[in-house]
Amino acid sequence: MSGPGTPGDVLLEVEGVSLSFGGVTAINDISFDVREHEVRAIIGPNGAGKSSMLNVINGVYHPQQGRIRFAGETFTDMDPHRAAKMGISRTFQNIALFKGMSVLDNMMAGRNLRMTSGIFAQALRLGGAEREEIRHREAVERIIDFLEIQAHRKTPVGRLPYGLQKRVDLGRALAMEPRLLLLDEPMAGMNLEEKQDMCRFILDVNDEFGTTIVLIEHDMGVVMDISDRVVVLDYGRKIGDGVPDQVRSSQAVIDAYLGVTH
Amino acid sequence: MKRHLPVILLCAVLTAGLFTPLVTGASSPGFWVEVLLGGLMAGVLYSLVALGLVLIFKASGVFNFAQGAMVLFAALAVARLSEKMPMWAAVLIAIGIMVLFAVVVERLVLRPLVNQEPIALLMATLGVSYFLDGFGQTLWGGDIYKIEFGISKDPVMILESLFQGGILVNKDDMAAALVAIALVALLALFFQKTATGRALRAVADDHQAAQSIGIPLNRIWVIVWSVAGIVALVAGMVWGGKLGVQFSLAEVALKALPVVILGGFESVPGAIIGGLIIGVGEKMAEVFFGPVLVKTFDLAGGGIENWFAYVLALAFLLVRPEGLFGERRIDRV
Amino acid sequence: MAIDILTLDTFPKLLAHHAQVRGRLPAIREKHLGVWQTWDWARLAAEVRALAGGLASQGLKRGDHLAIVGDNRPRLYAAMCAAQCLGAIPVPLYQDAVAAEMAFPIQNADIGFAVAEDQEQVDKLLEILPQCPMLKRIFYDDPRGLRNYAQDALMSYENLQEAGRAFEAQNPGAFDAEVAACKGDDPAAMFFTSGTTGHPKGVVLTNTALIDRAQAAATMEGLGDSDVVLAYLPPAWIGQNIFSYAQPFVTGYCICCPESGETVINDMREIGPTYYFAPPRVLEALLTTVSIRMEDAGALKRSMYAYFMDVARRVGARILDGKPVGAADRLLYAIGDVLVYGPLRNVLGMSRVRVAYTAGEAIGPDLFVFYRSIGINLKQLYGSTETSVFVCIQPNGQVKSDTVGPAVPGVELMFTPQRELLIRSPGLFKEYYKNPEATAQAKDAEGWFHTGDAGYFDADGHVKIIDRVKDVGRLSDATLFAPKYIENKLKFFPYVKEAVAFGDGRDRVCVFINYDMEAVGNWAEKRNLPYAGYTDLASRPEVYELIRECVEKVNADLAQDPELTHSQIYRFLVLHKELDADDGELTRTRKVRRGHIAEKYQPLIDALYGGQKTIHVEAQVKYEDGRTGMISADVAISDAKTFSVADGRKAA
Amino acid sequence: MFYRENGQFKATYRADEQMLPILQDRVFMFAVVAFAFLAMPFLATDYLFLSILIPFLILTLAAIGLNLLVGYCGQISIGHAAFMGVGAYAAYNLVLRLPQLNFLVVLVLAGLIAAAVGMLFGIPSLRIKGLYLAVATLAAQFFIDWMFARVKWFTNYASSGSVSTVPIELFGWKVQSPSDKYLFLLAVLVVFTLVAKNLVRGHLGRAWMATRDMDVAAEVIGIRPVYAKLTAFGVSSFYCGMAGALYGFVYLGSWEPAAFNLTLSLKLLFMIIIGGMGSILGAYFGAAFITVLPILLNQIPLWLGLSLSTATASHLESMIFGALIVAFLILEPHGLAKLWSIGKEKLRLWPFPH
Repeated sequence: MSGPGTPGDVLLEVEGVSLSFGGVTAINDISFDVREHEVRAIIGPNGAGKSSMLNVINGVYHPQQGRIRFAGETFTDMDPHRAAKMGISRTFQNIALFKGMSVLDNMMAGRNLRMTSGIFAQALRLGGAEREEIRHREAVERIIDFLEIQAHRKTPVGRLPYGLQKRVDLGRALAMEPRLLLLDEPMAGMNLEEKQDMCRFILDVNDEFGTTIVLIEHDMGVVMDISDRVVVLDYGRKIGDGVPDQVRSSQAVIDAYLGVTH
Repeated sequence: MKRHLPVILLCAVLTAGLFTPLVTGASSPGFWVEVLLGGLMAGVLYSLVALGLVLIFKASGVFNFAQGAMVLFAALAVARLSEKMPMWAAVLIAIGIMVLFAVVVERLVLRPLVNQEPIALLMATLGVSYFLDGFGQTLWGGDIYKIEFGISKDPVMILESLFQGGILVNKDDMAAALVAIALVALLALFFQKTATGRALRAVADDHQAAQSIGIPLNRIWVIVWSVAGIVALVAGMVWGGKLGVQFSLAEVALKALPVVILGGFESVPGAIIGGLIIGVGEKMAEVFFGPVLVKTFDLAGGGIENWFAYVLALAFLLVRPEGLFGERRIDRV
Repeated sequence: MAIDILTLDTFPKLLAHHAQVRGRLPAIREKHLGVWQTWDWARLAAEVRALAGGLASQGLKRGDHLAIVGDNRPRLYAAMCAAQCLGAIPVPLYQDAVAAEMAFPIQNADIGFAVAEDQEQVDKLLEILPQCPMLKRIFYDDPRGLRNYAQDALMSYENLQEAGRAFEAQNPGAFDAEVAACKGDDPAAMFFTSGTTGHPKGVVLTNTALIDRAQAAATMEGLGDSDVVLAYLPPAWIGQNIFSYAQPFVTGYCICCPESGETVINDMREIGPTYYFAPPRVLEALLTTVSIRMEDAGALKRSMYAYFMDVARRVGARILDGKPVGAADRLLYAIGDVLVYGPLRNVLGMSRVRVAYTAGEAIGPDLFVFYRSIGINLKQLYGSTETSVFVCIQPNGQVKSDTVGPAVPGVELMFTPQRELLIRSPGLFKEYYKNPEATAQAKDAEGWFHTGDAGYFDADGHVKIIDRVKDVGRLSDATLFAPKYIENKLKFFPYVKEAVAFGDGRDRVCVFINYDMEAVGNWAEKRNLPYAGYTDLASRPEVYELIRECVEKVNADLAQDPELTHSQIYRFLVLHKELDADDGELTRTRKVRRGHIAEKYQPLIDALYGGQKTIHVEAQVKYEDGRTGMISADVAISDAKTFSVADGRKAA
Repeated sequence: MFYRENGQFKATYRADEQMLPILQDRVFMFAVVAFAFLAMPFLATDYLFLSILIPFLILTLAAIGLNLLVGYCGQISIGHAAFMGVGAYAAYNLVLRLPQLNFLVVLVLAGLIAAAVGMLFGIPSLRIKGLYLAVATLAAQFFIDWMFARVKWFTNYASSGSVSTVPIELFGWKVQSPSDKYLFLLAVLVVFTLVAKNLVRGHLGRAWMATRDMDVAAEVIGIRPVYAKLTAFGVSSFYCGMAGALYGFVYLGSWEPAAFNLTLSLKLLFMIIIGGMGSILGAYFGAAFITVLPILLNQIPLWLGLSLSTATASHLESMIFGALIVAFLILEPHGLAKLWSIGKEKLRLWPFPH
């Protein structure tokens, strides 16, 4: 039985994926899997190919080799829209919010896939269209409540402090009600308190909605505490994979980390 | 290879189009060459204006919609000044004015708008061009003026030996072409050999890098805009000399847009070759393809050259967005 | 609108009444998920019914106590009433209390059931479970984060109501029987008063007491079911509970719960309450933000503001009291109302306020007059938990800043020779729970309640409170020493947050001062005077200068009152840390615990009287996250100018 | 200052998401509209109608259209006058060839045809951005100009190449007098302003803005760029198409191909820059500004008693436009609309500065 929070069977499988930009190899023959409901971390020094890995998973980049199995379907290259449709959502390392829009609208945009009323219905805001809007507004409000950003609902995201923007970014991803949530350095550039909050939210998400989470971080510290299993990348190669303690004690990992400075 | 196929096809079609009149005998070789030369002539001028665009784009990432206005302005300046003083003096003063203009633009437009998104900058240059049009015509007057180089306009026959009937060309056209070519060569030298030139290229590649090797961006902008201004001046004179200095110059100069699209925004050779392609292309299309259109669709006259350049550029955009010589980039997340 | 409180003598009956006569009118609104979710009276009654069933099914019986821990939430108020339906007694506890502080009430009232707002509160209760074996069941409103809690003491609000409906089905009529069985003189609720010393006492209040007082005040102010109240203070404080539970149940008006702590100001603007209660410190904080925000305004705006506030100070209050005012001034005030007062009321969220009370501590005249002058009918109220709040209220038109008004109908007042105020009223508490001797001390044979407050009747028969009787001391020269009175006079300055005066049995008066971080911090920035934090700024000579001015103004003022002229302040120091309830230096209602402070800071007091210029201190502080740390600092001590009666007149 | 928002709380999402959530705004807006419909027709002179109000209303409609594309979806176009042209010629031919058609139907059809053409020329936007797109739209401009000038069928073989229209009749109402024309246009504008407002606050509008602000992120959360951009082009051209038809039938009456040239395109662009990118209200401000400024430029010298040749006036005009564009881009990139909303905020917070 795999209720929310308890890891279940494999949801995502990455098999021998390689990616290079004009000769430069970003990812080199990487394989790993992610189980339902688990928090899976991909760590590694900067430039280890972590972000590229995410971008491959949700189809922003197209790998030259390898394939991806998600929810039983196999892809040689995903495309972002299909990924979104299948329930993969993500946040961005350097917050990619919609600057010109309010917190609410940013998160409503996350519901776009689910909103179906036609252009004509919207133009005249016919009953159906309006009811749809309200239905989704309610869903979004629950997330706003969950992330404790009620006070900023109608503020343009540009005006929010960095930490809150990160939260809204997460909120937008959650608004998609994803099966798989990709977090690209969710704690980058945060102070200790903000990091603790973010950890809490990540765990709560995993816990309340049973969302499977893949997150990237470059510093081991925080991640080790909140993730069930960890993949370690270095220069595009996989140098470690397992539960935090195994990884922490692995020589290859230690070397890789001694090599880099923080 | 797969990526290049459409481009190759497109080029093939163009070349085919270029030679059909000869093959089908729709035109006498002599006339064909005349048209070709005419096209090249116009092309050289397009290249000149396009060159200005490319310089500015390389250095400041700004797409200078005002290039046309600059051409008009410079031409007007020379035309009106040369009424009161010797040509060389007029040109010198005009150059001075264009440099001054560059300084003003850098101060009042570029600096405040630094690292805004390109669209904003494009619109700003739109504003500049409007201002310049108005200003130029208030300052110098809005009528049609002549620029006299003292080169006779009477046509000469050349290559009678090759084609029966020979080919008609105007001396001043020749002169203009030569001037233009000379200028292009000069710029090429400037970019390859001089320190500033190399600096400019550095900026184009990477602003941070440029600053790190100790070049104040602002000065670079001034230089680039000045150079562009001088290029515009030359273009304006050549052109003005040909069809008289008037408002339409600004419109004609718009043709530089498709040219750079074709050649790629950041490539000097691209600008030149693009210019020639467009010049020849639209002339040929006008002369040989136009009548066919008119006949088949019963049009009220041809005038294809009004849009040919743009549609051609559009076609290129669709098959090769980065242009002939531009390099493509992947945007990271 | 007056209702018959003889037949409707309990809150459950009142609820039923409202559900019947105004079932469709709003009873409770809560801003949740971005909009004001509304329960009308019928809905509230239904919620309560299901809840009562649930509680009964879980074994809550007549006379049991039900702890209610959390912020203002409709479901928690419903729980209060549900308990009362069963004849059980709800005991609201402060939601910001630390776990340890919750242990005592639960043990004292052997509370077996608790309704907690959320995970935070649940965690606290679970933490003290070992000390409190009697606590059998904990019900929670917000399930967030509690999914994986295994403890079988826990039960969610939804499940509780489910159980309730099932229970109702099995024993039909049980609910109504229980409700009918409740009588007016049954206990309705128990409030723990965090006494300034010793353990808190559980004040037991009967239905009649609360309902009678609520009714009396409501009649006096003409409150009706169209009124609106914002519930934003801790519901465990009677000062909130009477306005957000007892009175709405009597008058049928609507209470509104803010969305979250950070949104209160905004939510108040949206709701625009018609009936408002705020202790002076809240009004103070509001005014401070007003003045700070005005300082950022352009010169023109500032002078306009200054000018019209001046007009208001001159005539505003008089106009509000309906006293005669010249036509010219009326016109000016009208203009001011368009340009300043109206907008100000709007941004403060007070445009619709008909009646506003302040109570709990003395209020500064400037502060008090400010609100009245911009047309907000702010009045003083005197009362306490033991008296169901409403003892004295200033009637419209007879409002002064230094009295608390005459007795509310139904109340008898009397002063002892020691100037202690005694009260007899239908609103008096039944007893201190399980504390007969304390009860006996407080309530004598003739049923007089000894307030412990010292004061007297002024010329118009309004009550004037100066201090706590036990604190009223004597200087060594046997003249009167009323520390609270002095402290308040100091605290009326925006720069002074807290003050603690010493002098009983000594030759002269000295004080500790906490400056107001916001006001002084702003003042420092204006003078671009860099500072690291409270402690740093506290040691600055500039700040001492600033504070000294305040102290000397107070002295000049005291010099005028022959009784108190000897209580002028000779020396003072600015404390190196802010007094904090978490460190036991303030009560939960932010009253200074003088005794405790005196012990804790003995060295400082010695230094004050020992004539030293500075003294080094180290102190332990509790941080937000519960960690504790040490701070050490050199505290300077400064002398203040004092006045003879004569130059006191001049200076004032 | 005039705002009293206490008690204006929202108990339902419907109330919370209404167009003007604040009572005072609703009152104000209602007053304005009422004035425009009831008072204006009696107050305004024919001159005011013909040379200011009527062009203003039509240009506003067009500006709203362009703003939907440029301001909301972030796709630049320097060729929108061409789509107005399409609308105008479409309407001309519809009326010419199907005289029995009600003009409202003609209007909508004209819009739809323009929309189709717009989407066609919008296709490049799927592959190219910014400057490149600008050129693509420029191509549209010149090609379409040329087409109407040369392909005789569009102008019904008129020798001069210029076409002239018959007055509109709606259900027996001859829209002929200036005030009739004004009322007709006003009605159309009000309706389509509401439509635009609804679109931008619906999920389509959010898709547009998302694409504008951060296209990669938009795609990642499942917004199809193809869909967002093409709908934007479509709707925007629909508006311009209708505006074009009205411009031709109601304002010009008869016109030659040059009526919808690049200059008009740029004017539209200026309207939204000055008025405010990404704001419906901005379209109104921009249109008003652009219509009134030239007239002022002609009038002011007269008032000052010095005479200015029309040429110099027009040169001055373009100078001032140019300067204003740059000034706005630097000082207030969101134009007059932004200034307006700032002012509004100040009134709401009055007497506080922020």
